Amino acid sequence: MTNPYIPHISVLRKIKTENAVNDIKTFEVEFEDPEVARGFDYKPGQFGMVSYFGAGECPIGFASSPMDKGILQFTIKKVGVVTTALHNSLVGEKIGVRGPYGNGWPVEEMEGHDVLIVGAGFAFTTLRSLVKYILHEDNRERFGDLTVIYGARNPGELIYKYDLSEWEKSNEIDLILTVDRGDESWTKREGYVPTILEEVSPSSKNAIALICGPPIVIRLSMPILTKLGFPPDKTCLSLEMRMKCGIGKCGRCNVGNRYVCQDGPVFTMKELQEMPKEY
Amino acid sequence: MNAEVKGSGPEEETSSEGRWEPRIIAFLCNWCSYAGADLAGISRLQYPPNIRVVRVPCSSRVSPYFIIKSLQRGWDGVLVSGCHPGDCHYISGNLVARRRFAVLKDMLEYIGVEPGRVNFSWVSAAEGDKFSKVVREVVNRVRALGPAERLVKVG
Amino acid sequence: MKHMTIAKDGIRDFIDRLVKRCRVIAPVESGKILRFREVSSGEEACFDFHNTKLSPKEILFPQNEVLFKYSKGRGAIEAEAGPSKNGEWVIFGIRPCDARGITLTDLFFSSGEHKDLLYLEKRGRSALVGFACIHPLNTCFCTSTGGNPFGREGMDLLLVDLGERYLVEVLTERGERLIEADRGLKDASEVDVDTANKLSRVAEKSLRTRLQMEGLSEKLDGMFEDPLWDRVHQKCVGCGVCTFVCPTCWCFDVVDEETADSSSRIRLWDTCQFPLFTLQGSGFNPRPTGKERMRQRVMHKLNYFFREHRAFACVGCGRCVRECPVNLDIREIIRTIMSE
Amino acid sequence: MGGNEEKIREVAGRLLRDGEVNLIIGHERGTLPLRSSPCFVTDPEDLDRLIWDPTCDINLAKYLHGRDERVGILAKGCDARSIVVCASEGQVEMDRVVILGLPCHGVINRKNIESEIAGREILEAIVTDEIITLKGEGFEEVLPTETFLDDSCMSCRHRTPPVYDVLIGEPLPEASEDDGYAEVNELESKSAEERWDHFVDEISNCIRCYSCRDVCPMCYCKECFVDETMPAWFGKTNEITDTMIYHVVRAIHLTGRCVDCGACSRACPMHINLRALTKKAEKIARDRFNFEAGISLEDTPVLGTFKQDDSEEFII
Repeated sequence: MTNPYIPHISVLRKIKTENAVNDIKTFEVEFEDPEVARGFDYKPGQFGMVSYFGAGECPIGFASSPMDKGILQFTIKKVGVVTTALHNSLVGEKIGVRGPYGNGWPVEEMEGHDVLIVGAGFAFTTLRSLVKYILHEDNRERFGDLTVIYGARNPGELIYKYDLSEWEKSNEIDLILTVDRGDESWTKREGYVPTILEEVSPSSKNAIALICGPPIVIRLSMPILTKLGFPPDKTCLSLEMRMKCGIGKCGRCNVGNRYVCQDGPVFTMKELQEMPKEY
Repeated sequence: MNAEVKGSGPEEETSSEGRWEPRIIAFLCNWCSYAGADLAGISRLQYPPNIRVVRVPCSSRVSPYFIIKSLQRGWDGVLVSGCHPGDCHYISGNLVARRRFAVLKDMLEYIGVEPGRVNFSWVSAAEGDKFSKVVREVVNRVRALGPAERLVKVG
Repeated sequence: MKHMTIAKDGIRDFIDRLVKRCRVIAPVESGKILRFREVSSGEEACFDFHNTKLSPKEILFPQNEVLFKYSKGRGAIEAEAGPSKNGEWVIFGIRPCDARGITLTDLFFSSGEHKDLLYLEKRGRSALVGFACIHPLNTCFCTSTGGNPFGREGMDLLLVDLGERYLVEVLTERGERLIEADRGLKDASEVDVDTANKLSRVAEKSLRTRLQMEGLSEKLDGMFEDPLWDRVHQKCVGCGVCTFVCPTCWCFDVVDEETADSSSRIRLWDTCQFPLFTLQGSGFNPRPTGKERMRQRVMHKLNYFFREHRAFACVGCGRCVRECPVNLDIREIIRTIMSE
Repeated sequence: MGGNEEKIREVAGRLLRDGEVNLIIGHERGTLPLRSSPCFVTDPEDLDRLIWDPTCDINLAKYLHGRDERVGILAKGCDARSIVVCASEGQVEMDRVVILGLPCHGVINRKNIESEIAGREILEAIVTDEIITLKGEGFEEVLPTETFLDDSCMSCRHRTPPVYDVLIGEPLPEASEDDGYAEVNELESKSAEERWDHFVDEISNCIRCYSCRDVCPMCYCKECFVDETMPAWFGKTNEITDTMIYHVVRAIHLTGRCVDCGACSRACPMHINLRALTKKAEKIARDRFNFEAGISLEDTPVLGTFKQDDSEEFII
């Protein structure tokens, strides 16, 4: 019966810059106490509260896949007080992590289905965790075809380039990359994620769609997914809200009577249609 | 950003004879007072070592928040020094600052911060000796007041 | 149900005896208002009041509270939680609406997968000794929210002012333990109990505000986009008075604070009425104006919380009505909603 | 003041019907005794909600910030002066505002009235310029309005708004010679130690609800200095130095801007006398810069400008 607000002390092992503008970095952390590390299991799509002592705490989705034992990664964009303090920190510094919180992507319901993943810009972190989870050899055959459409403003803004190049070679995954505006080195598709989604028009038969990105991408992609025949209860979305406790007590992340930190962050379109438009 | 996050108040320091030594933060305007301080150094003028200098582009760069936060963080005294009216590199920086400091000083003393905690001076680049005299006077004033308690955040 | 009586002029000695065994918290004068503070003797407590400015929520859920301390080098958590004033507490002189507010707060902080142990630990060692409301205020509407001027919910002892004596109703063993072997109390007679019941009925009838709140939550289900919210929020200036004085508001902010001698993560009262409450790092704010924030306060208390716990997060104490600087009256809002 | 209510409704009605304004901001009867509440009228039918009596103690200038409608606003002397200061700081466009000036005898201080009635609950109150009639459980009392006016009104020098478009009612002579600085002078005569103890005692009850900031027409910053996080200048706890600093810095920000309408002290739920600070800020503006806020639209904000001969006796 410990105080739920106390984080586990963790050490920053690796810090990798993910984009050209250098405001997105992936932080790999290791729990100081091996006991905690062993007991810390999470699902793709869940999040943890990351603390930089002196600056505060913020909710960050797990970017690593639960299958890579002993590796815990957060991909963080430099936006506010805590994220800026994290971006200024060095390898070896100690931070705090607590969790896992939230429901995560509906991995069980996805089994036996084809999977369509649509990601845009920086919001690809927990989707990457999901893709790596599905591609892992212990899980792959439990899922049907895996189609991933991922886009960003320009090639420099695509994150996890090392994973993307690997996935492109693999035949276990149909990866479609796009950028709003290419540059001379860019040879692949150009266009907004919703347009490319319409172009590719993946089949919705026995398929589940998972989407995460800035509000504009969501608003434009939803009608397309419906047109492609994805029913609302088979379309999942991860919401982003301001959070301070992560455990449903500080009262700020609610949409209607649902707390995004506890009942979410992943909701199906069907649930979202019944919730007030306040997200 | 991290400097701010790690920023802390002055460490306790006592002089050789174990006497309490006031810690004073001094915001010196780069064009006049900071140069005046340099001149005092070059001319080997002695003045008490109790001040820690923060160089600012102009005395009008010093906002009430700098001064009040310093007091809250435990500095025993604050000195803000700028160019004499008319010398300001930015023409009217010190003139605008003068009003701001007047209001700040009146209000802080009104709520009970002892007069002498917060001090303002004009020191030009050529006034090395005035700078050392000002510092000596401020240090004596603050030493007479003793360690700061009001507005100091503890616990 | 055991009934005792205690002489009115013996109440301060009773507190003196209690103070020897546990920490007594009672309404005391603080500036020009009454607040709950720890008292060292019965003398300090003040008993002639309708209700205190702030409910005793501020004792169990203080305005700022240390969640934990960490080392200066920022590498280790030092203390489990801030130094909690341990020992048994007696919150003396609490009104039935505030006691009911505390039971609702207990319900919230112990619900869900993650319990708030800081609050629950303090609540676990707190006894509530209440005063029944003989003269409810014009702004009180406890009966409309399921409460009562003589409500016993959450109470360990309930004192009813019979004139020169208090009837002491013992409601729990913790209440029993507070008065066991206390010579100051005598057994109550049947007459005393009847007088108290008569007073209870009189008090209940004297409540002027009768709000129809039956079906209010169901009505609010469909009213999220109703134009009423545009009208209702206009006079609200977005300050935090209504939520900070409310016994059933428990939202909080979490910040790190470092002073010369301690670094700690603390939590502070927060309110859905402030713009920062839901402002995101990207600059997007799901509740950008006063309309959404006013709607959130009303919907949470009268719909969202009700759908989860089948009780309103409002005990009808009337503080938000009395203290709002622009006289925005939640009773009017409830009447407007019910009449839509 | 009662006589003017019909005139107010008539003038406001004409402005609305002619389309000169599409919103009237005024006062309406509150739901509690002694209380009024802000009222927003767009439909001429609702005009009879408008009232005007000594309970109309809210500074309506606060509601002009960020409005894009053309507004007709009922303004007492202090409200009008607040509008002038806001306009001189670019927050209100005067061509979108019609000021309905209301000569004012002063508004009541309900906290003083309630403490006079000492614990008995007031169920009904009728307030006129002369008397306050209070009715409650088994008592009825009549109090002279004069003695229970708000402190700000006791020393008011602008009973008639200095700036207005339409004046409703006869201009009132500037009655009071008392400049209202009695309490500030008395505090100034004390030692720093006594003043510090006085303010610590007073401010320690503050619960940081910010109603003083949120009812004040001079506080319109998008992000208040207490809410800043990069850097976070001061803590947001109700620890004594954080709270003292919040109130002191807010008072500093009011120098040469505060018109002493008293709305902050009236709004404070913890009955803190905030006027002791705001009146000092006003006094500094008068003593040091010979400036009175909200008198003319051409004034430039006091701390935004300077004079060569500004006082500098405090500079070493």
